[in-house]
Amino acid sequence: MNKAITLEIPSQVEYLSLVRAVVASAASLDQSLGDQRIDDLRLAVSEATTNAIRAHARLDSNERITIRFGIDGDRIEVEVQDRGPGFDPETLDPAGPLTDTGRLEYEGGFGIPLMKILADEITIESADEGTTVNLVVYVSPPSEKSNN
Amino acid sequence: MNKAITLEIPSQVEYLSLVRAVVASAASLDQSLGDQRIDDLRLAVSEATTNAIRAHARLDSNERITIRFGIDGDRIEVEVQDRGPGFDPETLDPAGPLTDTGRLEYEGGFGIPLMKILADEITIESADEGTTVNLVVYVSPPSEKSNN
Amino acid sequence: MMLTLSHSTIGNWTIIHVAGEVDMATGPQLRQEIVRHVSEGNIHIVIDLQNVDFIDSTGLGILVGGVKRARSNGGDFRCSGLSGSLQEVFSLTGLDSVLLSVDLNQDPSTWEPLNE
Amino acid sequence: MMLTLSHSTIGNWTIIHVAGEVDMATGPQLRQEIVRHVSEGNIHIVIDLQNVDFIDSTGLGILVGGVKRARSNGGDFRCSGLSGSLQEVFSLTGLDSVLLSVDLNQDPSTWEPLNE
Ligand SMILES: Nc1ncnc2c1ncn2[C@@H]1O[C@H](COP(=O)(O)OP(=O)(O)O)[C@@H](O)[C@H]1O
Ligand SMILES: Nc1ncnc2c1ncn2[C@@H]1O[C@H](COP(=O)(O)OP(=O)(O)O)[C@@H](O)[C@H]1O
Repeated sequence: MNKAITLEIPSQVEYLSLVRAVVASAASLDQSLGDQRIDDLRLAVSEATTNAIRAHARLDSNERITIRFGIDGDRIEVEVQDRGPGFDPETLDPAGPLTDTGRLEYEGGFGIPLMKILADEITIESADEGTTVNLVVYVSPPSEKSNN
Repeated sequence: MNKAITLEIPSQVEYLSLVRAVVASAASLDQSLGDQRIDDLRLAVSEATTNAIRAHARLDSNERITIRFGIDGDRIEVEVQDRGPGFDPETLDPAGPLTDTGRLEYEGGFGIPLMKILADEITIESADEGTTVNLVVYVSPPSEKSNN
Repeated sequence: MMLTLSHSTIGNWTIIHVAGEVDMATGPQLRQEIVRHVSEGNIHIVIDLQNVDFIDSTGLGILVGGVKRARSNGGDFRCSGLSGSLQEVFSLTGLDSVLLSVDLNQDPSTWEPLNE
Repeated sequence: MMLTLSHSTIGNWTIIHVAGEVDMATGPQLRQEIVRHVSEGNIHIVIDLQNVDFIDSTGLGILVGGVKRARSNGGDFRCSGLSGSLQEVFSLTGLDSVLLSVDLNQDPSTWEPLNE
Protein backbone atom coordinates (compact mmCIF):
# COMPACT_ATOMS: atom_id res chain seq x y z
CA MET A 1 0.00 0.00 0.00
CA ASN A 2 1.18 3.44 -0.93
CA LYS A 3 1.63 5.48 2.25
CA ALA A 4 0.32 8.79 1.00
CA ILE A 5 0.83 11.03 4.03
CA THR A 6 3.64 10.91 6.55
CA LEU A 7 3.53 12.82 9.82
CA GLU A 8 6.35 13.00 12.35
CA ILE A 9 5.68 14.48 15.78
CA PRO A 10 7.66 14.99 18.96
CA SER A 11 6.97 12.36 21.59
CA GLN A 12 4.80 14.70 23.68
CA VAL A 13 1.16 14.41 24.73
CA GLU A 14 0.41 17.94 23.49
CA TYR A 15 0.59 16.61 19.93
CA LEU A 16 -2.14 13.99 20.34
CA SER A 17 -4.87 16.44 19.33
CA LEU A 18 -2.92 17.34 16.19
CA VAL A 19 -2.62 13.67 15.25
CA ARG A 20 -6.38 13.31 15.64
CA ALA A 21 -6.98 16.39 13.49
CA VAL A 22 -4.83 14.87 10.74
CA VAL A 23 -6.67 11.53 10.95
CA ALA A 24 -10.02 13.29 10.64
CA SER A 25 -8.78 15.44 7.77
CA ALA A 26 -7.12 12.57 5.91
CA ALA A 27 -10.09 10.27 6.39
CA SER A 28 -12.50 12.91 5.12
CA LEU A 29 -10.58 12.98 1.81
CA ASP A 30 -12.42 9.76 1.18
CA GLN A 31 -15.99 10.93 0.73
CA SER A 32 -17.41 7.48 1.34
CA LEU A 33 -16.12 6.96 4.89
CA GLY A 34 -18.91 7.75 7.37
CA ASP A 35 -18.45 9.97 10.43
CA GLN A 36 -18.77 6.99 12.76
CA ARG A 37 -15.89 5.15 11.12
CA ILE A 38 -13.78 8.33 11.10
CA ASP A 39 -14.39 8.59 14.87
CA ASP A 40 -13.36 4.94 15.30
CA LEU A 41 -10.15 5.43 13.33
CA ARG A 42 -9.39 8.69 15.14
CA LEU A 43 -9.65 6.99 18.54
CA ALA A 44 -7.66 3.91 17.46
CA VAL A 45 -4.81 6.04 16.09
CA SER A 46 -4.88 8.24 19.19
CA GLU A 47 -4.51 5.12 21.37
CA ALA A 48 -1.60 3.80 19.32
CA THR A 49 0.12 7.20 19.51
CA THR A 50 -0.46 7.43 23.26
CA ASN A 51 1.21 4.03 23.71
CA ALA A 52 4.11 5.15 21.50
CA ILE A 53 4.60 8.30 23.62
CA ARG A 54 4.53 6.17 26.79
CA ALA A 55 7.05 3.74 25.26
CA HIS A 56 9.48 6.58 24.46
CA ALA A 57 9.01 8.02 27.94
CA ARG A 58 10.09 4.69 29.42
CA LEU A 59 13.43 5.07 27.59
CA ASP A 60 13.66 8.80 28.25
CA SER A 61 13.81 9.04 24.48
CA ASN A 62 13.55 12.26 22.48
CA GLU A 63 12.97 10.41 19.20
CA ARG A 64 9.96 11.39 17.18
CA ILE A 65 6.96 9.23 16.39
CA THR A 66 6.12 8.50 12.77
CA ILE A 67 2.56 8.12 11.55
CA ARG A 68 1.85 7.06 7.97
CA PHE A 69 -1.54 7.26 6.28
CA GLY A 70 -2.46 5.32 3.20
CA ILE A 71 -5.76 5.81 1.45
CA ASP A 72 -6.82 3.71 -1.45
CA GLY A 73 -10.29 3.10 -2.83
CA ASP A 74 -11.65 0.76 -0.22
CA ARG A 75 -9.41 0.98 2.84
CA ILE A 76 -7.62 3.48 5.01
CA GLU A 77 -4.43 2.26 6.63
CA VAL A 78 -2.58 4.05 9.41
CA GLU A 79 0.76 2.95 10.81
CA VAL A 80 2.16 4.29 14.10
CA GLN A 81 5.85 3.66 14.60
CA ASP A 82 7.89 4.24 17.75
CA ARG A 83 11.48 3.54 18.79
CA GLY A 84 10.51 2.45 22.29
CA PRO A 85 11.56 -0.70 24.17
CA GLY A 86 9.05 -2.97 22.43
CA PHE A 87 6.79 -5.55 24.10
CA ASP A 88 5.20 -8.90 23.40
CA PRO A 89 1.59 -8.30 22.37
CA GLU A 90 0.87 -12.05 22.68
CA THR A 91 1.53 -12.21 26.42
CA LEU A 92 -0.64 -9.25 27.41
CA ASP A 93 -2.86 -10.18 30.30
CA PRO A 94 -6.37 -8.85 29.63
CA ALA A 95 -7.55 -6.93 32.67
CA GLY A 96 -10.96 -8.62 32.75
CA PRO A 97 -14.41 -7.02 32.96
CA LEU A 98 -14.83 -3.91 35.10
CA THR A 99 -17.42 -5.72 37.22
CA ASP A 100 -14.75 -8.16 38.50
CA THR A 101 -13.74 -7.64 42.14
CA GLY A 102 -10.69 -5.42 42.34
CA ARG A 103 -10.74 -4.45 38.64
CA LEU A 104 -11.60 -0.85 39.55
CA GLU A 105 -8.20 -0.61 41.26
CA TYR A 106 -6.53 -0.59 37.85
CA GLU A 107 -7.11 2.46 35.63
CA GLY A 108 -5.25 1.17 32.56
CA GLY A 109 -5.55 -1.62 30.06
CA PHE A 110 -8.16 -0.13 27.73
CA GLY A 111 -5.87 0.92 24.86
CA ILE A 112 -5.08 -2.24 22.92
CA PRO A 113 -8.52 -3.84 23.46
CA LEU A 114 -10.14 -0.66 22.09
CA MET A 115 -7.85 -0.61 19.02
CA LYS A 116 -8.74 -4.25 18.35
CA ILE A 117 -12.47 -3.54 18.48
CA LEU A 118 -12.36 -0.27 16.52
CA ALA A 119 -10.11 -1.27 13.63
CA ASP A 120 -11.14 -3.77 10.95
CA GLU A 121 -7.59 -5.11 10.94
CA ILE A 122 -4.71 -4.57 13.36
CA THR A 123 -1.17 -5.91 13.34
CA ILE A 124 1.45 -5.12 15.98
CA GLU A 125 5.10 -5.69 15.14
CA SER A 126 7.34 -5.19 18.12
CA ALA A 127 11.03 -5.73 18.73
CA ASP A 128 13.82 -4.22 20.82
CA GLU A 129 14.15 -1.31 18.37
CA GLY A 130 10.53 -0.32 18.63
CA THR A 131 6.95 -1.05 17.80
CA THR A 132 4.83 -0.53 14.71
CA VAL A 133 1.06 -0.71 14.99
CA ASN A 134 -0.83 -1.00 11.72
CA LEU A 135 -4.53 -0.14 11.76
CA VAL A 136 -6.89 -0.66 8.84
CA VAL A 137 -10.45 0.57 8.46
CA TYR A 138 -12.55 -0.51 5.50
CA VAL A 139 -14.29 2.25 3.63
CA SER A 140 -17.13 0.09 2.35
CA PRO A 141 -19.64 -1.02 4.99
CA PRO A 142 -18.85 -4.32 6.80
CA SER A 143 -21.57 -6.20 4.92
CA GLU A 144 -19.66 -5.55 1.69
CA LYS A 145 -16.32 -6.63 3.21
CA SER A 146 -14.42 -9.32 1.37
CA ASN A 147 -13.70 -12.46 3.39
CA ASN A 148 -10.63 -12.05 5.50
CA MET B 1 15.35 26.01 14.96
CA ASN B 2 14.11 22.60 15.91
CA LYS B 3 11.57 21.50 13.30
CA ALA B 4 9.06 19.84 15.58
CA ILE B 5 6.53 18.46 13.10
CA THR B 6 7.14 17.08 9.64
CA LEU B 7 4.35 16.43 7.16
CA GLU B 8 4.77 14.85 3.75
CA ILE B 9 1.89 14.92 1.29
CA PRO B 10 1.31 13.80 -2.28
CA SER B 11 1.57 16.63 -4.79
CA GLN B 12 -2.20 16.87 -5.24
CA VAL B 13 -4.58 19.76 -4.66
CA GLU B 14 -6.89 17.55 -2.57
CA TYR B 15 -4.33 17.68 0.24
CA LEU B 16 -4.32 21.49 0.57
CA SER B 17 -7.15 21.44 3.09
CA LEU B 18 -5.27 18.87 5.18
CA VAL B 19 -2.18 21.07 5.20
CA ARG B 20 -4.30 23.98 6.41
CA ALA B 21 -5.83 21.82 9.15
CA VAL B 22 -2.35 20.90 10.35
CA VAL B 23 -1.23 24.54 10.35
CA ALA B 24 -4.27 25.54 12.41
CA SER B 25 -3.76 22.63 14.78
CA ALA B 26 -0.02 23.17 15.18
CA ALA B 27 -0.40 26.91 15.63
CA SER B 28 -3.07 26.45 18.27
CA LEU B 29 -0.56 24.48 20.36
CA ASP B 30 0.85 27.89 21.13
CA GLN B 31 -1.87 29.43 23.27
CA SER B 32 -0.60 32.95 22.73
CA LEU B 33 -1.04 33.08 18.94
CA GLY B 34 -4.28 34.91 18.11
CA ASP B 35 -6.84 33.61 15.62
CA GLN B 36 -5.99 36.38 13.17
CA ARG B 37 -2.34 35.38 13.02
CA ILE B 38 -3.26 31.70 12.70
CA ASP B 39 -5.43 32.65 9.69
CA ASP B 40 -2.51 34.59 8.19
CA LEU B 41 -0.12 31.68 8.63
CA ARG B 42 -2.69 29.21 7.31
CA LEU B 43 -3.14 31.22 4.10
CA ALA B 44 0.61 31.82 3.63
CA VAL B 45 1.40 28.10 4.01
CA SER B 46 -1.50 27.19 1.71
CA GLU B 47 -0.07 29.55 -0.96
CA ALA B 48 3.42 28.08 -0.67
CA THR B 49 2.00 24.56 -0.93
CA THR B 50 -0.11 25.50 -3.96
CA ASN B 51 3.01 26.83 -5.71
CA ALA B 52 4.88 23.64 -4.80
CA ILE B 53 2.11 21.49 -6.30
CA ARG B 54 2.16 23.62 -9.48
CA ALA B 55 5.95 23.31 -9.65
CA HIS B 56 5.77 19.51 -9.46
CA ALA B 57 3.00 19.47 -12.06
CA ARG B 58 5.28 21.34 -14.47
CA LEU B 59 7.77 18.44 -14.22
CA ASP B 60 5.05 15.78 -14.20
CA SER B 61 6.61 14.80 -10.90
CA ASN B 62 5.12 12.35 -8.42
CA GLU B 63 7.47 13.43 -5.64
CA ARG B 64 5.91 14.43 -2.38
CA ILE B 65 5.97 17.84 -0.76
CA THR B 66 7.54 18.24 2.65
CA ILE B 67 6.25 20.72 5.20
CA ARG B 68 8.11 21.29 8.46
CA PHE B 69 6.73 23.16 11.45
CA GLY B 70 8.86 24.57 14.22
CA ILE B 71 7.33 26.17 17.26
CA ASP B 72 9.41 27.83 19.90
CA GLY B 73 8.40 30.37 22.50
CA ASP B 74 8.04 33.46 20.36
CA ARG B 75 7.89 32.33 16.72
CA ILE B 76 6.30 29.74 14.50
CA GLU B 77 8.30 28.71 11.47
CA VAL B 78 6.97 26.71 8.54
CA GLU B 79 9.06 25.45 5.67
CA VAL B 80 7.53 24.18 2.42
CA GLN B 81 9.91 22.18 0.26
CA ASP B 82 9.34 20.97 -3.30
CA ARG B 83 11.48 19.19 -5.89
CA GLY B 84 10.14 21.27 -8.76
CA PRO B 85 12.11 23.14 -11.47
CA GLY B 86 12.94 26.12 -9.27
CA PHE B 87 12.70 29.80 -10.24
CA ASP B 88 14.36 33.10 -9.55
CA PRO B 89 12.30 34.99 -6.97
CA GLU B 90 14.33 38.17 -7.64
CA THR B 91 13.22 38.53 -11.24
CA LEU B 92 9.51 38.14 -10.65
CA ASP B 93 7.58 40.84 -12.43
CA PRO B 94 4.92 42.18 -10.07
CA ALA B 95 1.60 42.23 -11.88
CA GLY B 96 0.71 45.76 -10.77
CA PRO B 97 -2.48 47.05 -9.15
CA LEU B 98 -5.78 45.58 -10.29
CA THR B 99 -6.97 49.02 -11.38
CA ASP B 100 -4.27 49.11 -14.12
CA THR B 101 -5.62 48.74 -17.64
CA GLY B 102 -5.46 45.13 -18.74
CA ARG B 103 -4.55 43.80 -15.26
CA LEU B 104 -7.92 42.05 -15.05
CA GLU B 105 -6.86 39.88 -17.99
CA TYR B 106 -4.43 38.04 -15.69
CA GLU B 107 -5.90 35.92 -12.91
CA GLY B 108 -2.61 34.95 -11.25
CA GLY B 109 0.21 36.63 -9.43
CA PHE B 110 -1.33 36.94 -5.97
CA GLY B 111 0.53 34.11 -4.23
CA ILE B 112 3.99 35.41 -3.44
CA PRO B 113 2.84 39.00 -2.72
CA LEU B 114 0.30 37.61 -0.23
CA MET B 115 2.91 35.43 1.50
CA LYS B 116 5.19 38.47 1.79
CA ILE B 117 2.47 40.54 3.42
CA LEU B 118 1.13 37.81 5.70
CA ALA B 119 4.37 36.43 7.11
CA ASP B 120 6.64 38.40 9.44
CA GLU B 121 9.65 36.88 7.67
CA ILE B 122 9.93 35.00 4.39
CA THR B 123 12.91 33.48 2.62
CA ILE B 124 12.77 31.63 -0.69
CA GLU B 125 15.64 29.37 -1.63
CA SER B 126 15.32 28.04 -5.14
CA ALA B 127 17.61 26.00 -7.38
CA ASP B 128 17.30 23.42 -10.14
CA GLU B 129 16.56 20.70 -7.58
CA GLY B 130 13.64 22.52 -6.08
CA THR B 131 12.39 25.34 -3.93
CA THR B 132 12.14 25.84 -0.18
CA VAL B 133 9.94 28.62 1.17
CA ASN B 134 10.46 29.50 4.82
CA LEU B 135 7.67 31.44 6.54
CA VAL B 136 7.91 32.87 10.05
CA VAL B 137 5.15 34.37 12.15
CA TYR B 138 5.95 36.02 15.46
CA VAL B 139 3.85 34.93 18.39
CA SER B 140 4.18 38.16 20.33
CA PRO B 141 2.32 41.13 18.83
CA PRO B 142 4.34 43.25 16.33
CA SER B 143 4.70 46.12 18.81
CA GLU B 144 6.70 43.83 21.07
CA LYS B 145 8.84 42.54 18.20
CA SER B 146 12.55 42.84 18.68
CA ASN B 147 14.29 44.64 15.85
CA ASN B 148 14.19 41.92 13.25
CA MET C 1 -13.46 19.12 0.64
CA MET C 2 -16.25 20.26 -1.64
CA LEU C 3 -17.65 23.60 -2.59
CA THR C 4 -21.41 23.94 -2.42
CA LEU C 5 -22.88 26.25 -5.04
CA SER C 6 -26.43 27.50 -5.46
CA HIS C 7 -28.00 30.60 -6.95
CA SER C 8 -30.96 32.92 -6.67
CA THR C 9 -32.06 36.17 -8.31
CA ILE C 10 -32.81 39.71 -7.12
CA GLY C 11 -34.17 41.90 -9.92
CA ASN C 12 -31.80 41.43 -12.85
CA TRP C 13 -28.98 40.25 -10.57
CA THR C 14 -27.92 36.62 -10.27
CA ILE C 15 -26.67 35.79 -6.79
CA ILE C 16 -24.20 32.88 -6.65
CA HIS C 17 -24.07 31.47 -3.11
CA VAL C 18 -20.80 29.76 -2.27
CA ALA C 19 -20.15 27.57 0.79
CA GLY C 20 -16.84 25.93 1.70
CA GLU C 21 -13.17 26.72 1.11
CA VAL C 22 -12.10 28.19 -2.22
CA ASP C 23 -8.65 26.97 -3.23
CA MET C 24 -6.89 25.31 -6.15
CA ALA C 25 -8.88 22.12 -5.51
CA THR C 26 -12.34 23.67 -5.44
CA GLY C 27 -11.77 26.83 -7.50
CA PRO C 28 -12.42 25.27 -10.92
CA GLN C 29 -15.99 24.48 -9.82
CA LEU C 30 -16.57 28.15 -9.01
CA ARG C 31 -15.00 29.38 -12.25
CA GLN C 32 -17.21 27.03 -14.23
CA GLU C 33 -20.34 28.30 -12.46
CA ILE C 34 -19.45 31.93 -13.19
CA VAL C 35 -18.63 31.19 -16.84
CA ARG C 36 -21.91 29.33 -17.25
CA HIS C 37 -24.00 32.20 -15.88
CA VAL C 38 -22.25 34.80 -18.05
CA SER C 39 -22.61 32.64 -21.15
CA GLU C 40 -26.33 32.32 -20.40
CA GLY C 41 -26.55 36.11 -20.44
CA ASN C 42 -26.68 36.66 -16.68
CA ILE C 43 -24.09 39.41 -16.69
CA HIS C 44 -25.08 41.08 -13.41
CA ILE C 45 -23.65 38.81 -10.76
CA VAL C 46 -23.15 38.94 -6.98
CA ILE C 47 -20.90 36.30 -5.41
CA ASP C 48 -22.27 35.65 -1.93
CA LEU C 49 -19.29 34.62 0.22
CA GLN C 50 -21.08 34.55 3.55
CA ASN C 51 -20.36 30.85 4.02
CA VAL C 52 -16.77 30.98 2.80
CA ASP C 53 -14.19 31.26 5.54
CA PHE C 54 -11.15 30.59 3.41
CA ILE C 55 -10.12 31.82 -0.02
CA ASP C 56 -6.65 31.55 -1.51
CA SER C 57 -4.93 33.35 -4.39
CA THR C 58 -6.49 30.96 -6.90
CA GLY C 59 -9.92 31.99 -5.63
CA LEU C 60 -9.00 35.69 -5.83
CA GLY C 61 -7.89 35.10 -9.42
CA ILE C 62 -11.23 33.51 -10.25
CA LEU C 63 -13.06 36.56 -8.85
CA VAL C 64 -10.81 38.84 -10.96
CA GLY C 65 -11.81 36.70 -13.95
CA GLY C 66 -15.45 37.14 -12.97
CA VAL C 67 -15.12 40.94 -12.89
CA LYS C 68 -13.46 40.86 -16.31
CA ARG C 69 -16.02 38.51 -17.86
CA ALA C 70 -19.05 40.38 -16.53
CA ARG C 71 -17.75 43.85 -17.43
CA SER C 72 -16.51 42.91 -20.90
CA ASN C 73 -20.04 41.71 -21.60
CA GLY C 74 -21.49 45.01 -20.41
CA GLY C 75 -22.47 43.66 -17.00
CA ASP C 76 -21.21 43.95 -13.44
CA PHE C 77 -19.74 41.66 -10.80
CA ARG C 78 -20.02 42.27 -7.04
CA CYS C 79 -19.51 40.36 -3.83
CA SER C 80 -21.29 40.20 -0.47
CA GLY C 81 -21.05 38.66 2.98
CA LEU C 82 -17.29 39.03 3.52
CA SER C 83 -16.05 37.78 6.89
CA GLY C 84 -13.29 39.68 8.65
CA SER C 85 -10.58 37.43 7.34
CA LEU C 86 -11.80 37.61 3.73
CA GLN C 87 -12.10 41.36 4.03
CA GLU C 88 -8.45 41.48 5.11
CA VAL C 89 -7.30 39.44 2.10
CA PHE C 90 -9.40 41.51 -0.31
CA SER C 91 -7.88 44.72 0.99
CA LEU C 92 -4.29 43.38 1.19
CA THR C 93 -4.44 42.42 -2.49
CA GLY C 94 -6.38 45.47 -3.63
CA LEU C 95 -9.18 43.25 -4.89
CA ASP C 96 -11.61 45.48 -3.00
CA SER C 97 -10.81 48.27 -5.46
CA VAL C 98 -12.36 46.42 -8.40
CA LEU C 99 -14.76 44.06 -6.63
CA LEU C 100 -17.27 46.18 -4.74
CA SER C 101 -19.26 44.79 -1.81
CA VAL C 102 -23.03 45.00 -1.68
CA ASP C 103 -25.59 44.40 1.03
CA LEU C 104 -28.06 41.77 -0.18
CA ASN C 105 -30.63 43.08 2.31
CA GLN C 106 -30.71 46.43 0.51
CA ASP C 107 -32.43 47.05 -2.79
CA PRO C 108 -30.02 46.88 -5.77
CA SER C 109 -31.03 50.41 -6.76
CA THR C 110 -29.20 51.62 -3.63
CA TRP C 111 -25.96 49.77 -4.44
CA GLU C 112 -22.94 51.94 -5.19
CA PRO C 113 -22.76 52.42 -8.99
CA LEU C 114 -19.66 51.59 -11.04
CA ASN C 115 -17.81 54.82 -11.77
CA GLU C 116 -16.70 54.31 -15.33
CA MET D 1 -5.82 21.89 23.75
CA MET D 2 -7.27 22.64 27.15
CA LEU D 3 -9.99 21.09 29.22
CA THR D 4 -12.50 23.49 30.73
CA LEU D 5 -13.82 22.40 34.13
CA SER D 6 -16.56 23.90 36.25
CA HIS D 7 -18.96 22.53 38.83
CA SER D 8 -22.41 22.99 40.28
CA THR D 9 -24.57 21.17 42.83
CA ILE D 10 -27.95 19.43 42.77
CA GLY D 11 -29.06 18.30 46.24
CA ASN D 12 -26.08 16.48 47.75
CA TRP D 13 -24.60 15.78 44.30
CA THR D 14 -21.60 17.65 42.89
CA ILE D 15 -21.81 17.99 39.10
CA ILE D 16 -18.42 18.36 37.38
CA HIS D 17 -18.93 19.91 33.93
CA VAL D 18 -16.20 19.01 31.45
CA ALA D 19 -15.64 20.65 28.05
CA GLY D 20 -12.97 19.68 25.52
CA GLU D 21 -11.13 16.49 24.63
CA VAL D 22 -10.07 14.11 27.39
CA ASP D 23 -6.78 12.40 26.58
CA MET D 24 -3.34 11.82 28.08
CA ALA D 25 -2.59 15.55 27.77
CA THR D 26 -5.71 16.86 29.48
CA GLY D 27 -6.66 13.87 31.65
CA PRO D 28 -4.47 14.79 34.65
CA GLN D 29 -6.51 18.01 35.08
CA LEU D 30 -9.71 15.98 35.30
CA ARG D 31 -8.23 13.43 37.71
CA GLN D 32 -7.06 16.25 39.96
CA GLU D 33 -10.51 17.84 39.97
CA ILE D 34 -12.18 14.54 40.93
CA VAL D 35 -9.61 13.82 43.67
CA ARG D 36 -10.06 17.31 45.08
CA HIS D 37 -13.85 16.99 45.31
CA VAL D 38 -13.67 13.56 46.96
CA SER D 39 -11.07 14.77 49.44
CA GLU D 40 -13.35 17.69 50.32
CA GLY D 41 -16.06 15.16 51.18
CA ASN D 42 -18.12 15.59 48.02
CA ILE D 43 -18.50 11.87 47.43
CA HIS D 44 -21.63 11.98 45.28
CA ILE D 45 -20.39 13.08 41.89
CA VAL D 46 -21.83 13.33 38.38
CA ILE D 47 -19.39 13.91 35.52
CA ASP D 48 -21.24 15.95 32.91
CA LEU D 49 -19.73 15.02 29.54
CA GLN D 50 -22.17 16.91 27.35
CA ASN D 51 -19.42 19.09 25.91
CA VAL D 52 -16.89 16.30 25.49
CA ASP D 53 -16.77 14.81 22.01
CA PHE D 54 -13.60 12.80 22.47
CA ILE D 55 -12.36 10.62 25.29
CA ASP D 56 -9.50 8.14 25.06
CA SER D 57 -8.48 5.16 27.20
CA THR D 58 -6.67 7.45 29.63
CA GLY D 59 -9.92 9.32 30.19
CA LEU D 60 -11.84 6.07 30.66
CA GLY D 61 -9.23 5.05 33.26
CA ILE D 62 -9.74 8.31 35.12
CA LEU D 63 -13.48 7.70 35.23
CA VAL D 64 -12.84 4.17 36.55
CA GLY D 65 -10.67 5.78 39.22
CA GLY D 66 -13.51 8.17 40.01
CA VAL D 67 -15.96 5.30 40.51
CA LYS D 68 -13.47 3.58 42.80
CA ARG D 69 -12.67 6.72 44.84
CA ALA D 70 -16.29 7.74 45.32
CA ARG D 71 -17.54 4.24 46.22
CA SER D 72 -14.66 3.41 48.56
CA ASN D 73 -15.60 6.55 50.48
CA GLY D 74 -19.22 5.45 50.68
CA GLY D 75 -20.35 7.71 47.85
CA ASP D 76 -21.35 7.29 44.22
CA PHE D 77 -20.07 8.38 40.82
CA ARG D 78 -22.26 8.83 37.73
CA CYS D 79 -22.05 10.41 34.29
CA SER D 80 -24.43 12.36 32.08
CA GLY D 81 -24.73 13.90 28.63
CA LEU D 82 -23.02 11.15 26.61
CA SER D 83 -22.91 11.78 22.87
CA GLY D 84 -23.36 8.87 20.51
CA SER D 85 -19.64 8.33 20.06
CA LEU D 86 -18.93 8.40 23.81
CA GLN D 87 -21.82 6.03 24.40
CA GLU D 88 -20.23 3.64 21.90
CA VAL D 89 -16.85 3.72 23.65
CA PHE D 90 -18.46 3.28 27.08
CA SER D 91 -20.33 0.22 25.89
CA LEU D 92 -17.39 -1.28 23.92
CA THR D 93 -15.22 -1.18 27.05
CA GLY D 94 -17.97 -2.20 29.47
CA LEU D 95 -17.54 1.06 31.35
CA ASP D 96 -21.30 1.53 31.16
CA SER D 97 -21.70 -1.45 33.52
CA VAL D 98 -20.06 0.39 36.43
CA LEU D 99 -20.60 4.03 35.44
CA LEU D 100 -24.35 4.61 35.27
CA SER D 101 -25.82 7.50 33.27
CA VAL D 102 -28.23 9.96 34.82
CA ASP D 103 -30.47 12.65 33.39
CA LEU D 104 -29.59 15.97 35.02
CA ASN D 105 -33.07 17.28 34.17
CA GLN D 106 -34.65 14.64 36.41
CA ASP D 107 -34.67 14.81 40.20
CA PRO D 108 -31.82 12.74 41.76
CA SER D 109 -34.41 10.76 43.74
CA THR D 110 -35.53 9.23 40.41
CA TRP D 111 -32.01 8.13 39.38
CA GLU D 112 -31.41 4.38 39.18
CA PRO D 113 -30.01 3.23 42.53
CA LEU D 114 -26.73 1.31 42.86
CA ASN D 115 -27.59 -2.38 43.29
CA GLU D 116 -25.04 -3.46 45.84
N1 LIG E 1 4.08 0.87 21.60
C1 LIG E 1 4.32 0.15 22.71
N2 LIG E 1 5.59 -0.05 23.12
C2 LIG E 1 5.85 -0.78 24.24
N3 LIG E 1 4.88 -1.35 25.00
C3 LIG E 1 3.60 -1.19 24.64
C4 LIG E 1 3.24 -0.45 23.48
N4 LIG E 1 1.90 -0.47 23.37
C5 LIG E 1 1.44 -1.19 24.40
N5 LIG E 1 2.45 -1.62 25.17
C6 LIG E 1 2.35 -2.46 26.40
O1 LIG E 1 1.07 -3.05 26.42
C7 LIG E 1 0.40 -2.73 27.64
C8 LIG E 1 -1.10 -2.62 27.42
O2 LIG E 1 -1.40 -1.49 26.63
P1 LIG E 1 -2.86 -0.86 26.62
O3 LIG E 1 -3.84 -1.92 26.35
O4 LIG E 1 -2.84 0.29 25.67
O5 LIG E 1 -3.13 -0.36 28.10
P2 LIG E 1 -2.26 0.62 29.02
O6 LIG E 1 -1.40 1.44 28.12
O7 LIG E 1 -3.29 1.41 29.75
O8 LIG E 1 -1.48 -0.30 29.94
C9 LIG E 1 1.04 -1.43 28.11
O9 LIG E 1 0.94 -1.28 29.50
C10 LIG E 1 2.48 -1.62 27.65
O10 LIG E 1 3.21 -2.37 28.59
N1 LIG F 1 7.75 26.67 -5.67
C1 LIG F 1 7.91 27.23 -6.90
N2 LIG F 1 8.61 26.57 -7.85
C2 LIG F 1 8.77 27.12 -9.08
N3 LIG F 1 8.28 28.30 -9.45
C3 LIG F 1 7.58 29.02 -8.54
C4 LIG F 1 7.35 28.52 -7.23
N4 LIG F 1 6.64 29.44 -6.54
C5 LIG F 1 6.41 30.46 -7.40
N5 LIG F 1 6.97 30.21 -8.61
C6 LIG F 1 6.95 31.10 -9.79
O1 LIG F 1 6.61 32.40 -9.37
C7 LIG F 1 5.45 32.86 -10.09
C8 LIG F 1 4.61 33.78 -9.22
O2 LIG F 1 3.99 33.02 -8.20
P1 LIG F 1 2.71 33.58 -7.44
O3 LIG F 1 3.00 34.95 -6.97
O4 LIG F 1 2.34 32.58 -6.40
O5 LIG F 1 1.58 33.70 -8.55
P2 LIG F 1 1.01 32.60 -9.55
O6 LIG F 1 1.35 31.25 -8.97
O7 LIG F 1 -0.44 32.88 -9.60
O8 LIG F 1 1.70 32.87 -10.87
C9 LIG F 1 4.76 31.59 -10.55
O9 LIG F 1 4.01 31.83 -11.68
C10 LIG F 1 5.92 30.65 -10.80
O10 LIG F 1 6.47 30.87 -12.08
